[in-house]
Amino acid sequence: MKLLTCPVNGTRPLSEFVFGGEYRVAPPADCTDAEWAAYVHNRSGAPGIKNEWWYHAPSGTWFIAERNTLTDKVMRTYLKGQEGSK
Amino acid sequence: MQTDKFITPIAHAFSAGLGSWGVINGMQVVTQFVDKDVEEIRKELLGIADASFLGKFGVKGRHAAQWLQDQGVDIPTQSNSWVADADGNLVLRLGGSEFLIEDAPDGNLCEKLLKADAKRAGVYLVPHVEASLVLSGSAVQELLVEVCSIDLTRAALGTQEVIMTQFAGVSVVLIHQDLEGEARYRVWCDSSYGPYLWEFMAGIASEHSGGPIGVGNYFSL
Amino acid sequence: MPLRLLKYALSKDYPGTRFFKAHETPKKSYDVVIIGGGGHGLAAAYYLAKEHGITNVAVLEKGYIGGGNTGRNTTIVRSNYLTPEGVKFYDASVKIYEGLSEELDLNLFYSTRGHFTLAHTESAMRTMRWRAEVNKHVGVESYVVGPDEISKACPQLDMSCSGQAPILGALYHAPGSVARHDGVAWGYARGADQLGVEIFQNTEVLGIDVKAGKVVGVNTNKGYIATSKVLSAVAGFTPRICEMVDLDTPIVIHPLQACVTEPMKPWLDTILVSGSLHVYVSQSSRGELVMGSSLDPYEVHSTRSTLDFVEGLTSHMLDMFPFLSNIKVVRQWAGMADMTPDFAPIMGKTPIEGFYLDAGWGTWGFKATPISGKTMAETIARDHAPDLIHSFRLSRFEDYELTGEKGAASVGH
Amino acid sequence: MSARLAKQKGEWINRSTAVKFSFEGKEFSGFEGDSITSALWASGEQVIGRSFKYHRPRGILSFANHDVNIMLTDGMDTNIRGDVVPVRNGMALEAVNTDGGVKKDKNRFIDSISPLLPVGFYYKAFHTPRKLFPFWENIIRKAAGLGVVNFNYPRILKRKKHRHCDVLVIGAGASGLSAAYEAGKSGLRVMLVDENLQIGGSLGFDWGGTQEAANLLKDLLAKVESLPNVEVIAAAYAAGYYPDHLIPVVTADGMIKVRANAVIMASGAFEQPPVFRNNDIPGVMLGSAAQRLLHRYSVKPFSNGVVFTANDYGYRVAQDLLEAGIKVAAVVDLRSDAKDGPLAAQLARRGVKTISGSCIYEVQPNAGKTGVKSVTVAEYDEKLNEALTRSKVTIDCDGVAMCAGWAPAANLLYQAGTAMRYDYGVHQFVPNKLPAGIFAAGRVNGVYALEQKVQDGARAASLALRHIGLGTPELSSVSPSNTAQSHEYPVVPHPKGKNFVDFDEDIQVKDFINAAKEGFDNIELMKRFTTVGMGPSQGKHSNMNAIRILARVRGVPVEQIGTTTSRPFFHPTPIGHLGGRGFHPHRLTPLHDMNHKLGAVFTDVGAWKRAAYYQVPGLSLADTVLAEVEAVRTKAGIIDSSSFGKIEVHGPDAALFLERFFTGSYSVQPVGSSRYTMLLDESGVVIDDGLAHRLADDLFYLSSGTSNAAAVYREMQRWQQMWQLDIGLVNVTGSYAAINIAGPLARQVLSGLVNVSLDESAMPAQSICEAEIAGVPVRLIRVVFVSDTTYELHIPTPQAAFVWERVMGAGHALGLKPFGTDAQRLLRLEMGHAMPGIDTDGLTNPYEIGADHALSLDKPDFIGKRSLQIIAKRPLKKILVAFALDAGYAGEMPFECNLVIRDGEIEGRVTSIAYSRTVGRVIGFAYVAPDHSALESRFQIRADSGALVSATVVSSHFIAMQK
Repeated sequence: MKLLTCPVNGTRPLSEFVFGGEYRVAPPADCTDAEWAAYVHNRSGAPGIKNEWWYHAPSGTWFIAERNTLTDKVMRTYLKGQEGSK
Repeated sequence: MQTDKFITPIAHAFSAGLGSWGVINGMQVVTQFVDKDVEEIRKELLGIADASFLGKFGVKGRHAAQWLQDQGVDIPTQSNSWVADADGNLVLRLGGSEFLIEDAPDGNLCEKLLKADAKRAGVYLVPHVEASLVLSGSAVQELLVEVCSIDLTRAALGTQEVIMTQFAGVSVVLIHQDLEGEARYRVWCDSSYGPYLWEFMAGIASEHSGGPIGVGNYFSL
Repeated sequence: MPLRLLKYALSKDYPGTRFFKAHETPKKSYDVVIIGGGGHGLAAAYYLAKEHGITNVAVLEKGYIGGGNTGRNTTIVRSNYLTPEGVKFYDASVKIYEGLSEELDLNLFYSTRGHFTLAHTESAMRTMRWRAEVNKHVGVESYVVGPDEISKACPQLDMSCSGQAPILGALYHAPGSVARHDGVAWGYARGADQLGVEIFQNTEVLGIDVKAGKVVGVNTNKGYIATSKVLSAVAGFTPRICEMVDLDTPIVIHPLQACVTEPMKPWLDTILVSGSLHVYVSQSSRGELVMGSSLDPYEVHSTRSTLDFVEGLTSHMLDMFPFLSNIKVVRQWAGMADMTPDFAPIMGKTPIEGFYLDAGWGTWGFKATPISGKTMAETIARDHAPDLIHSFRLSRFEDYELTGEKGAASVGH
Repeated sequence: MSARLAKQKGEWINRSTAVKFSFEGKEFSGFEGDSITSALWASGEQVIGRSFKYHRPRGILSFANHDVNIMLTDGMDTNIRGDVVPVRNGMALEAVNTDGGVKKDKNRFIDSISPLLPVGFYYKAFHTPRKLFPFWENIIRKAAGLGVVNFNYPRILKRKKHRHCDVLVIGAGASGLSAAYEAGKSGLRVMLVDENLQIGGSLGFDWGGTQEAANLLKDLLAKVESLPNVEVIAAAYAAGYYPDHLIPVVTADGMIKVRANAVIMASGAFEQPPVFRNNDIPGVMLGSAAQRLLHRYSVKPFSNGVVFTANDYGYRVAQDLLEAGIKVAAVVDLRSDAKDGPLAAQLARRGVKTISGSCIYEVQPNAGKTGVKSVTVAEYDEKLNEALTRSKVTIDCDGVAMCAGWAPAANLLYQAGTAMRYDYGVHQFVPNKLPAGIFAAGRVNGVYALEQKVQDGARAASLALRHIGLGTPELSSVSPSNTAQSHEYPVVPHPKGKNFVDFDEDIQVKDFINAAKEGFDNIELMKRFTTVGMGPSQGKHSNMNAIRILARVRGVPVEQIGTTTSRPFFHPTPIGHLGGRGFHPHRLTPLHDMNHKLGAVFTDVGAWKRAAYYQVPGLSLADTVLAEVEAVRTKAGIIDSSSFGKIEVHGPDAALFLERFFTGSYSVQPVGSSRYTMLLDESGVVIDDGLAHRLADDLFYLSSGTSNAAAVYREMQRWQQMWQLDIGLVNVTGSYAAINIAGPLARQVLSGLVNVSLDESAMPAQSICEAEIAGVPVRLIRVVFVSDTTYELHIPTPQAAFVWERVMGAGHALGLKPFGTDAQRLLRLEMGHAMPGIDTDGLTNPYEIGADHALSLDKPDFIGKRSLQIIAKRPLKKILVAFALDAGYAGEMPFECNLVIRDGEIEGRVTSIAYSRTVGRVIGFAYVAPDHSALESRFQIRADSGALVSATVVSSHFIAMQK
């Protein structure tokens, strides 16, 4: 099983985590209906490095993982709001 | 089973009539499962005991650390670490801003804290009624490697580290204690999972000639 | 022994004509370029040639034909979906499948075995009942059966699932079948090739040339191909192709894993699915148990295997069939599944003129191979999607008109 | 006729303990430590199995856990591998896949009609006419498969353990032992695993007539054993490689999931058979198989054998045979320059003739094809790849040892993502680029000579230590063996075929040529069409030759062909090991024992065990549920709702958080009151509902259904991460038990127990207060889910049983009865409450369930609001309505999910339906077209039989219809 490093709790097997999908920012509320529908439904599905939500279940920690969806390698993980820190 | 107000969450795992029940700290617990000598051997090899009767207190929030210090509680400075005070009360820092405090068998810190006024922004009480377990004995690693996928050998653990992980598919909080030369693993899990986790681990313990130890024998109360 | 086999015995030189020609260099232009030499792409090519007379078609395959999800699925064919649109569509597929061996003159081992979707919870029973009602309405033979009937069809099944999840009933689907997945791709390839379609293996699309909102050509590792019509039929790679034309879709890729045991003498005659235990299983004509589970829980564009998949799956297999303890798993593998939010495919035209999409097949593309080929061929030939696939159009997401197949497709196989 | 030799040095058998067993009805005996195959071979049995397709007699091929033609059944167990499974007393063995026994297999005729069954024959026949296919399929299905499964085989859940180490070494031959020792010297945790019952790898059997290997083994073993931090596990195979260096090691007892910081693959190589006619006759075996027989089991592979070699290894085998007193009739060497070399000279001194530049053209079997009579040797033209049959000679012999080369046991290397290249020096694939933390040593690296293997192991260990971060000096690389250990094309054509490449699947050379002719000239397509490598041995002895043949057919170098993908498992792995002892966590409410004592029958709701109903002797399930309902309607009922989700939202921004999270309005909600909560996702779909109880300006207590509780809390945490409001979220689901007391007498039951007034004015519907029962602090909530008068008590978990007993005691005289989730479903229906998940599906929006009232669209924002603005513009397609069947309806009862039909088309469906004794009607919820949703509208439900049942849209407050 793959390992993932929770920025608070350290390296754990993937079974301790819940995948929360890509980290996305919603368009402003005054966007067009089409823009909103695209935000709600569409995803950037092509492989590459993405920021994703992950949840460490035993501790209840949400964090962001920068992961290459092609190779499944995780570059780094951080708490939201602490992007700058390594 | 005598009716008192508090019952250990592990109770459902104890088949009726098994062992002798008693009230400790106001909670109904099994004070002894089998013959004391047998429990002593289990303790040496691989024992599992129910510590749910120990008083617990929790608080979280961005000012929780300060509030605890205001109450005169020594808190661990690092995230995910723990300290024991001179009386043996445990203070666990769960992540950065949440604390779990568990009394020593004869402690009453939690009662004091419960009475203190925690009502302020950034300090939130967290009720703690977890199943609280103790694992110990020379073969304890044999049990740990079956229920947990991370390395819990002493060499792999940081000093005073609090670990939040999963045991047999259940989220737990875990610490390792050295008490008078005896290695002890303390495990807390949601009370509703308590009976399951107890049964699973007690089963493995008995495969290694260990097993449950009554509260009375374990804590020399 | 069938007489047909005699011809091999009597021939000194085995009658070894190629299934399809070994084309190396594409022409400068084609009427239609199909990206993806899997079952879907090849079927679309076949029906374009056969039913619409469009034979100036190139099928471009990055690897070898049938090497993607066509060759990685667990070969189950069924039509017991949840929405009327889904049931009608897959039923049309089943009907073509039933005569496909004859049509393609290749034995696809299309074997109708009956298909049970087991329900272990009240809520699963509700979904089974719902599916049965919709199936019946559309004229598909599916109905809810009780434990007795399940036991009768599969006496080896532990109805209590080792006490873990007692079986309350099942959705029985009489037309449920299995088929040789490779054969489907090869048969369509041969059929298309004989009608003049050109199939290129080891040919990778590097870009799609779009001018003023219209497709004008395709860049490949074997040169530029001019064309006004491109079909993307590349399950698992759809987002990469769509990126080439700047088309956003809801598709994300999750691996779907499967595994197979050593061969044993046949004992499992039906196809069994358990949504609660995340298992589907059938026994192949080679005697292997072919088993799969639900999707991997997160996005990865790779076909790596995981241990937790096979641990979970086999644990549930033991719940259902306790006597398999010492039967051995030989091999595990994975495919990459195009997942959509409503678990229904995305088919038809797109905002880019001349760019057609056959995608979003999730874990259930194999069973749609013939009908997707047929309907996509029609869509391309007439530049208009037939009614049968209207509910699967890409624009349904913008329209908030999703086609909810999740209840029938999540571990549905 | 016994083939057992006198005691050999290092043998694995224990001659003092005999083992008695039977094979195909005949009694045999072997020694403890024998494998099934060695015991049979020692007793002169050479036909131990039949091949899969042609039913040809088969004996030993590899003796290395891929002798797939020797699979046996011993009554209970099947597909037992004779080459590696130890023989046990009382085994009653039979070969799998025969009709009438291995000797007289009735299917052996298939061998003679094999021309009818060319490669891929099954694709080309049996399908026309369509009607006949099931007939043929039935025959083919029965012919396929190996052993017969015994349905009484016990369910065995093997133990699974996790282990962590710094360096895992796979393979305990010369290079593996050396690697483990060198790595172990660092003091780090080293694990060394080997699949064989005893460690040593080829050092234990490949002696070449000298003691060098045995001495080296002794030396390396002593070194490794001197290091306490090196753990050596024999009889344990590394079953696969998974990301982040997770390697399941399978032993007889279970599975050890090893997580290593670095992995050294010293997994050796599989010997590959040369391909010639009748290379499958029993008695023809790999050289290494002959050596294993000799040295491990002290069994003669044959008495008078020919060694057919294409490398120097054959000469080592010949020396070992001679040492054991076996006659070597000749060494036939495919290489033209062999006979003048020193190895040939050594053999010549012992009287063995070397025939170089020659091949075995064919084996002449004895009459029953059960053994070797002689071999025909012919000159071999390496350039033309032809046997020059004009010069053939026949040599009498009873066995052949085959040594044509090796294929690396690189399965795990491939799985780890190693890029391999074909090395033309050793004619073998070797690692080119290794992934981080993965190292290779020994034969997988193309290194064969003893001293070099030891060096290569040390080199790999130093790299592994450097990877972990130790400043170990980097050792220079070890050059691969200087003479080719593998022949580049050990394939002898024969017009009559039966020159087997894949012994699992009976695939001959011509099958590959024909497959290529038909267009299957890509290695993956060829694999799929011919099924090469798809049998239980997974290509261990066949893939390399298949690649060589395809390269030859296509006229390209081997490396352009590439290899097929390697997948787990290295060896087929039992389901009982993989499935093993798993975890099935479940949650019990603190009232579990109480429920149990009252006769509760439990149902799974998520991980929870909830009481579905309380069994009453002599009462049917339906009547039991109706009686529970009746108690609530006429007196009082009590239900354990402890599994409900319970979340506290603390802090100055608590109301704001709720406003953003749910659809409703909470900022002005009075303290002490409860309000409905509905959660949408961003696309406007209904996810969950529940109640928000305000305990203070800055404290909300949320309760929700059981199934979504964990997910809802998780989502709250996530949105809080984004919003960063001044709140604190506390999940108290497990901290509080919950009990509902419902019914007209509920107030009476509780009034004597609680320390607060329960008067309507003090405690109206939708209110909450903190109270005490017998000194236990509780949260007391007035809810309306199952009846107008319902009190919900939230009690600290450890005191729940105490309070439950008090309430039961107080209610006893009033007729208080427990009720379960079944009754609850009907009760809530009577009250007109739709339930997410039952009356909604994964795409339902709030308008479709008529929940417009729950939407505060004038709020700045809430999750899903923007989507609702879009949805609101679109015509509604369906809407949930409450309905009743006609009073006195006595026809066929419709069920949930029966369809609503109008003009023969689907209009909607029933989501809930039940007979309500309270109302005296069949009531329910259904989706209908908005045009037909007005009160009193009529619609038709199609019942199971197809009968249409009329229903009327009614007000959802069914209880008001009460007679």
